[in-house]
Amino acid sequence: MDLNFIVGGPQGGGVETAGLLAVRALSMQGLEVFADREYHSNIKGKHSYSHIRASDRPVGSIKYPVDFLGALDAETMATHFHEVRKGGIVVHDAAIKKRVLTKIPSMDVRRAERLRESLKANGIGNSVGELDDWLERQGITVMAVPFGEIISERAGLSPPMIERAMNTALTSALLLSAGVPINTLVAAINVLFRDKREAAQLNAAVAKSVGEEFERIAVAREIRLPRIINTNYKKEGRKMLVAGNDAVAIGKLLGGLRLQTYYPITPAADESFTIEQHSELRNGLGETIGSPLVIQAEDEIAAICMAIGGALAGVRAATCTSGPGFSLMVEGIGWAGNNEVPVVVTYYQRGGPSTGLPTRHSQSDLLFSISSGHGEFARIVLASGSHFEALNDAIKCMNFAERYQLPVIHLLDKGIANCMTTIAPPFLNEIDRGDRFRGDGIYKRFLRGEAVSPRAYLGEEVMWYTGDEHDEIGHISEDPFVRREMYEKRMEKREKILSETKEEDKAVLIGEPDYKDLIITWGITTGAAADALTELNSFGHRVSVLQVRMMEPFPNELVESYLSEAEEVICAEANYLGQLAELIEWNCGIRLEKRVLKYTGRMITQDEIVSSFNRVKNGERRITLGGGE
Amino acid sequence: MDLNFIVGGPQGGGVETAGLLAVRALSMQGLEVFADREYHSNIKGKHSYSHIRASDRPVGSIKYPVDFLGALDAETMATHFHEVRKGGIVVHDAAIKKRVLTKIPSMDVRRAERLRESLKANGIGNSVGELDDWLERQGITVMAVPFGEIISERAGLSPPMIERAMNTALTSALLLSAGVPINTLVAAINVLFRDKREAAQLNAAVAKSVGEEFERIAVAREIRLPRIINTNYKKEGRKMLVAGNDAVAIGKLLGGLRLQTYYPITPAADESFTIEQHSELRNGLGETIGSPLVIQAEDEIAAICMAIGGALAGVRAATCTSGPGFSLMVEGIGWAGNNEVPVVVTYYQRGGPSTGLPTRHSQSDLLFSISSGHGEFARIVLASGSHFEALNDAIKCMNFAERYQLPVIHLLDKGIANCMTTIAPPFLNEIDRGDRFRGDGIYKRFLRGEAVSPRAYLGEEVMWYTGDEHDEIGHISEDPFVRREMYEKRMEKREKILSETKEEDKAVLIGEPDYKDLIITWGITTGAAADALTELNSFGHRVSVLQVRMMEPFPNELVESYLSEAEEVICAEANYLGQLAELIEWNCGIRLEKRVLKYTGRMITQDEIVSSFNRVKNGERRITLGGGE
Amino acid sequence: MSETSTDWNTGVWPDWCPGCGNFGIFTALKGALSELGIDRKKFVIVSGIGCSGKIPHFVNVSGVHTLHGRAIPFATGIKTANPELKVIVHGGDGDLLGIGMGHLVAMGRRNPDILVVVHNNGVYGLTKGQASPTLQLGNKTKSLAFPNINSAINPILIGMASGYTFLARSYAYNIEHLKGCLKQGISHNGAGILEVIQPCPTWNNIVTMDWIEKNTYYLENWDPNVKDDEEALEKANAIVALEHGKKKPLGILLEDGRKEPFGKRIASVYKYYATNTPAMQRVDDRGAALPVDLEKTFERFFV
Amino acid sequence: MSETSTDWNTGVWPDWCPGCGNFGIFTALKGALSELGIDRKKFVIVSGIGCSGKIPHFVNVSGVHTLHGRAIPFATGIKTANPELKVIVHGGDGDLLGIGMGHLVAMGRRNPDILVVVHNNGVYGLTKGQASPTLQLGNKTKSLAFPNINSAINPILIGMASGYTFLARSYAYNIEHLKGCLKQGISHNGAGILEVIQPCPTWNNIVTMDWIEKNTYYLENWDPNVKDDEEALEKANAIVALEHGKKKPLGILLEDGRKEPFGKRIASVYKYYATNTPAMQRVDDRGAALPVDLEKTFERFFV
Ligand SMILES: Cc1ncc(C[n+]2csc(CCOP(=O)(O)OP(=O)(O)O)c2C)c(N)n1
Ligand SMILES: Cc1ncc(C[n+]2csc(CCOP(=O)(O)OP(=O)(O)O)c2C)c(N)n1
Ligand code: SF4
Ligand code: SF4
Ligand SMILES: [Mg+2]
Ligand SMILES: [Mg+2]
Repeated sequence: MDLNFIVGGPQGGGVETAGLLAVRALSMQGLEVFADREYHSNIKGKHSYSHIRASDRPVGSIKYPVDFLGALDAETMATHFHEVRKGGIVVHDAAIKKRVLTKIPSMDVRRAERLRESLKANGIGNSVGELDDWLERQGITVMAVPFGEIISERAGLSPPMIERAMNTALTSALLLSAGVPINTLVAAINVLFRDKREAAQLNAAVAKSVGEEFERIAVAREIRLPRIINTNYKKEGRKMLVAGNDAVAIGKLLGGLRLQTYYPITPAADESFTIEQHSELRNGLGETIGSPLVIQAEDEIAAICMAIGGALAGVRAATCTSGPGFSLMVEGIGWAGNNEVPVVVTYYQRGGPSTGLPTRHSQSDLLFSISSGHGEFARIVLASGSHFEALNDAIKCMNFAERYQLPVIHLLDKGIANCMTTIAPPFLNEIDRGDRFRGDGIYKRFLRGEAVSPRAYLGEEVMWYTGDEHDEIGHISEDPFVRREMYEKRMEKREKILSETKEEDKAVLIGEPDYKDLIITWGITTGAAADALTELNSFGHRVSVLQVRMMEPFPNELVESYLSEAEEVICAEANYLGQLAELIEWNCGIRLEKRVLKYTGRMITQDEIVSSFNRVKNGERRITLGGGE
Repeated sequence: MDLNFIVGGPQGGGVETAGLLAVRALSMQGLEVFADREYHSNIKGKHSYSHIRASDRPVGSIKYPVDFLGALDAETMATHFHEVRKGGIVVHDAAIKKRVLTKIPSMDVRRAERLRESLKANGIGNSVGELDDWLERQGITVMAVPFGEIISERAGLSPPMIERAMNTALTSALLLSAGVPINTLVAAINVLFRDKREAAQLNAAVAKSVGEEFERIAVAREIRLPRIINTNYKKEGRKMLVAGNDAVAIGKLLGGLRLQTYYPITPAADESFTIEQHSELRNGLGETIGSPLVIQAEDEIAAICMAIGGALAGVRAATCTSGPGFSLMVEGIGWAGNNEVPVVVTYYQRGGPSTGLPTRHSQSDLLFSISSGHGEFARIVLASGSHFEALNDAIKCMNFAERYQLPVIHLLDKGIANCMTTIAPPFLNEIDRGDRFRGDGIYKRFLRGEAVSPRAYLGEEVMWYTGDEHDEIGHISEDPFVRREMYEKRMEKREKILSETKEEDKAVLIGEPDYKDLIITWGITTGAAADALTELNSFGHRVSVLQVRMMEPFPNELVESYLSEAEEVICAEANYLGQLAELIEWNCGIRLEKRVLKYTGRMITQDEIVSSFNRVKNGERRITLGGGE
Repeated sequence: MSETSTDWNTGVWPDWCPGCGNFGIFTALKGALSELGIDRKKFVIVSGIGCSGKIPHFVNVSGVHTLHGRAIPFATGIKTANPELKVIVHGGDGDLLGIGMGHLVAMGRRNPDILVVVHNNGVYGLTKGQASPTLQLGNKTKSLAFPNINSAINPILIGMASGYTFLARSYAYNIEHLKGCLKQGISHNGAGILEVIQPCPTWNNIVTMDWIEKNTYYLENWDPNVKDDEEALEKANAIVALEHGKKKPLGILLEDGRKEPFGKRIASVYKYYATNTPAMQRVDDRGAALPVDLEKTFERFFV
Repeated sequence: MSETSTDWNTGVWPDWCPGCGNFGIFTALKGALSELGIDRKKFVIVSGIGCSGKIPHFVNVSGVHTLHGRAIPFATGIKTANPELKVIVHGGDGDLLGIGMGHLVAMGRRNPDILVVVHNNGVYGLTKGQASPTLQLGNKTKSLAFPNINSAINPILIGMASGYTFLARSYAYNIEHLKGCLKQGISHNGAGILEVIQPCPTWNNIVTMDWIEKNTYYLENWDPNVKDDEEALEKANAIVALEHGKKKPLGILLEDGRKEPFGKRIASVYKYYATNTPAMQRVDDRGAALPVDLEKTFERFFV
């Protein structure tokens, strides 16, 4: 089974909770879920929605058209009505029927223009009610439910609370249509409102009364609700439900993080809150065995410099940011490169350039992240392609940083950051703190001989660091011989890394090894490509997905070996240039002309991969996608 | 004729003036000069020197071994004695003969080690005098002149002045050996001390008395001074003598610069001082017709933001910086990219990463400069390969910026910045301010239709800018359609630029068009490669040089067409990776394995190009160079 | 008020939360522009990033919505290049007093004719309510997991230490008072800070109407003008005392017309600037070179 | 002095110009470390970029020579991660009061146990003498083409406005006085600023011995300690008055032990921190996973 639905409304008006409730209930039902959250750079009032997918098999992407649409307001109707499949169901409060679709002040001017055109072209009137009628004529069931009355009369809530319970009402209706039992819903509500008993009870009452009433209306209108959700999905062990920000936070915590610095920025900051909220690590006895500190810095420059300072003092230190913040960190990262400091920068890409689309998806900082900073220095750039990977990679990144003594950039995207999904609990990863200085005698921080010098922490020995070129002790040197040796010492780490890193951390083949065609992706786009495989191969293709993970140093041999087996190679990523394609061309000397690109700020969806693949097969080279609102 | 010599001494001890004087005198003599300045990141006391080359033909590089060495102190002797050719001349003050070479506190530890080894290996004693003797045994003439006495007795200077005139004395001796007439020397002194009459007279007296006495000593010791400089070089029109910083300053001033912002950093800041000092532009009548403002900002972030502000107000605005400053400017440049602001960033590369080698040469920021900043936006990166180009490119960059409405990075290096050379006066370049808004009605700053929208300046119309994605008016929009259109509008400039730019601004072939082998270079390395051609081709090779100038958008077709004609292609540049080679591999899909690289902080020299070429011909692939102190 | 200011709207929907103090600032600003008889084309609002930073899109004068913390250098560049423009800065407390603090202090050293309006809501509004530099030590807004562990910055005292020549504080919902401060600040020829206490009902449940009532008062019998050095010290001390009080004074605290604004300072070293600002030095000759005489201009470089 | 401090030399040649005030700071610092009986391994000098920034290479304790303007955040990271270390910052006036001003102010808000030593030479020494933020308006050092058009920053007043709990000023060539201030500042448990007037004979021909003589005086009968709020205001006002005087006071201006240092503030929200600092929470088990119980730690995420 594969259920896709959208629930939307004004930002800050309960739409986020609606999504959380749905996702929680579906996962408690034993399903795998994957849910995208789309919102404006705004706190209250602009349109926002969740696109939720539930399946009995793991999913890593969303898919259009959707089966259901739940609308908390007229703008949601106006924005998404065209995304519902024939035979689908639309649910909204009966009270918005009279709302005028063409007079929604929060709506983007251009979107409103398109709406007017589309209403006109389809001969639809101006109100939500008229749109409903048109939808019904298209074979879509519209259920305009008098939620307000139900909540007030049957759940007994009074006016201000009615408005706030609208999201629960709407979600309940949607989930019931899909077949989620009321008990599961109530259980999910109890989890969500764990710390607010009263709210939990009220919402449970709302869910129940909406459930009964909704049933009644369906029967009355002779609507057969699809109820595709089976009540008996088997869970294989316990699952965790996380956003990407949470996944990385958990990974960092398991990986021995002891200092996290940050400056607030979307979509990175939530990671730091999760760490803050779980800052007491407990062992099996419930005892605290560690408590990483989170410091809000005055800006990103301070954030990276503080993290480096922490690392020098011997604690595992990291920071997290997005494009604008990363741009500011570049100088500090160079210092870490020159001083061989193990520090992890978690980099969540969002729409650029500049402030760009601060809350929207993008994968456009790949080339920047591998060559950011003046001068040359070794770094690792590792890109995760799923939430499970993001968690485990967070641990690996910290190990890499200390093993090779260099800055590690953990490259993620808004898709991963904000999407929620079910994952298996992680296995506890080993800690590798790299070579430590145990000798006595004069300590040379940058002892040559090996690419990596044994490390002592500040406080253990007397030592020097400088951003200038330096000798083995860490004092400034402009001597050309010293320069050359130290430069080479730093740069030669790149080969060491490539030779020691497991293949699975460089690039991963998803699908059958005897592929004919290959879709190359990275980051969250991997999920869409992987999810598309079954469908594509069912059409007789023999496609697999190659997900590239290590971006610097680049595993050109491995990638080349995969590419050389493929007849047709298609790169799919969320940027304009095709940055991974460029990187492969650069490193492997292979032309990659088939590119599927999306830079609207929305993720590439499973259906887009399928249709693009077919278009490429029909001869198109560069396909730019535009799906999603 | 081709003269190479070094004059060295402690930083701040007159060595800079010595170099300036020599360069000025040689150029007044009608010669072409090219002079490198090497100095530590230090104000006083550390070793510093000028390597000066003079020729009757244009030169763009230095060459080892040198003909003469002039030493103001023992450290200079210790550092450079091995760089003098057999038959060459070494001149120093007789007073330093007793100095102990192995006890020079300002010397780098590792250099001192090497010195001790080399003295030991060659059986040289510890003192300058003993070194002198050894040099004489190697066929090098050493003239330890009692400058102090000459200055005091014959020029009549008293103690504190004697020390300060030592540089003039030494330079005079060197130049006289080479055949520069005393009149020229005195004329040069007068120019140099233009604003200090008394100093001019004293120094002239020193030069004259040293001249006479030196002559006498040479005669007495039966030394035949080479005097290779002819007194009758013909100048073809007037020449200018400039450092690269000056060249760019002059270019910016001629190009209509009206606001230069900067934050001090080596080797960029001198450009701003030159602008400050010539801020009154005069027409033929001597009237002021413009006066660009120079503002010292509180940091580089402010510098770029202020320059952008100036550009928005309609003035030609620029800033200049080096690596650490550029790293900080990256966010601002992205804003300019998103807002299509014409702003020029002059980027002088120096040794990185981080503070690195702040006063030393490097070409290691190429990849960074083309992909710096999060997100994707169009920019131009233009790299000059000589001082004359640097000047004219500064004008072109400002034209490009306004024509295409984007940030332009003018990429230079410490070699260009600090080397002095003679150039022909520039032709006055045309000004192209790009499309201007002349209409009435509502102004749309980002009007679509063309890649470049007609521009109005703040104050002319009401308009909006934002770093967020925006609609044609400049208001924030997160609409996917608007996003796509605007993104494409910005990115499509890249094709427009490539199609409109003259070949000579993309890549330049130096040498014969029927080459067999090609040396690819950029920046100041171009000079060494070009200077090596005569020698290489005299050995029977058929080599030319391809200098790449436009780095972004990359002129792949043009470069490919040159490369496809070549049998052997060698890339020579001052970095570790071979960044231009990488860029060409990336864009042209051609493997370039023959790389001549230098990352010691010193420039690649003509002789190194020659020997590397031969080594490549003998099968070596990657050659890393180490010449120069 | 609302009538006369209608024309100052761009029509872009202000997407602030209901009850947000930014609405008050927006209204007061339109009123001030209207009453000052501003020429729209000659007025530029430069803003940072945050809820506050969106304001230029709503006001029908030119707007430059810049980077987080960098509105001041953008504004300085604009104003310096074209002193005919009237330039003001709007930004959040995080923006101007946190990431942008270096520029705020540097601006005081220059004294350009720019008014900086600090939207002080005690939080990072647009990133969901983290503590801003004005949040008091130990305060725990509803958006925070822990009480704030940093002490607060007082923008008036920082402004004074940085050399600002106009200092004022107002409250977002006293539109008349705020409008007066804005008018005065915009008219002042020098660097000004106007701190506006701006309720953020969404994240900051400490600074409420009630809080304002209890913790602020309107300055009375206070002459902000400074005439000489002696008075400067007196005022400085008095302001320190006022700011150390339990309640925050609202009103214009300082107006010092003695210090030269940046434009004059520039003109003192660039003579040409006084009569020919960069924006006036047109370089508009498309296709023609500038008639610069090389030898007359660059004599020193010729050999 | 010079005898007892010999061991504090690394042997790296200090490449400052003859007569540079940095030599005085170097000597006084070694004296202070010696007299305080510092444990070398536990003491870290964090510096910025400039002539001043080179100092850690000459002193035989651990040294972290960071980026221009960023010594404070580096130091904050080090100190916070391992509070057992004694951390001080050395930087130039350009470094700390120009490009690094945002961090300097932010540090005042946190009050970490770090002393910031400002090498105030009025210029950007290492980049050849441009005006620094402490150079007075209208001053023209020999390194400048024009008189300075920016007003000066007073680090004491900025420090006070930022919440520093230790404020002092000394002179590079009064080694004894400076040593005393350093000792006091290092011993103070909180954020401190020690402004050192540091002659730069190479570029700054204004701040000479003679200038010092005429423009400074040693504080006498001044108690820098603050015991309560009332006294805090009194002291603040007195310091404003002192700093507005024609001559600059030398000595310790403020020492306020009442405000909690950053470490304590952290411990107030992170209970574990008080007894287990990050540096003590060893994660050293090579090859083993940390014994974290997933469900006990991340309960909320399980379904
Ligand atoms: C360099 C950078 N870092 C972080 C952000 C993310 N960001 C957006 S708004 C904001 C803070 C807003 O707080 P404040 O300045 O107080 O403005 P308010 O929203 O409260 O008006 C931040 C940190 C950014 N846009 N740029
Ligand atoms: C980001 C950055 N910008 C500029 C520089 C160049 N720079 C080196 S030292 C210095 C200024 C030094 O002045 P100050 O901080 O006063 O120290 P001083 O040399 O006077 O001790 C500058 C601007 C740099 N290293 N990094
Ligand atoms: S979050 Fe606060 S400051 Fe931002 S719009 Fe809402 S109420 Fe206003
Ligand atoms: S330039 Fe000035 S501050 Fe720097 S070492 Fe020389 S005298 Fe000292
Ligand atoms: Mg705020
Ligand atoms: Mg200084």
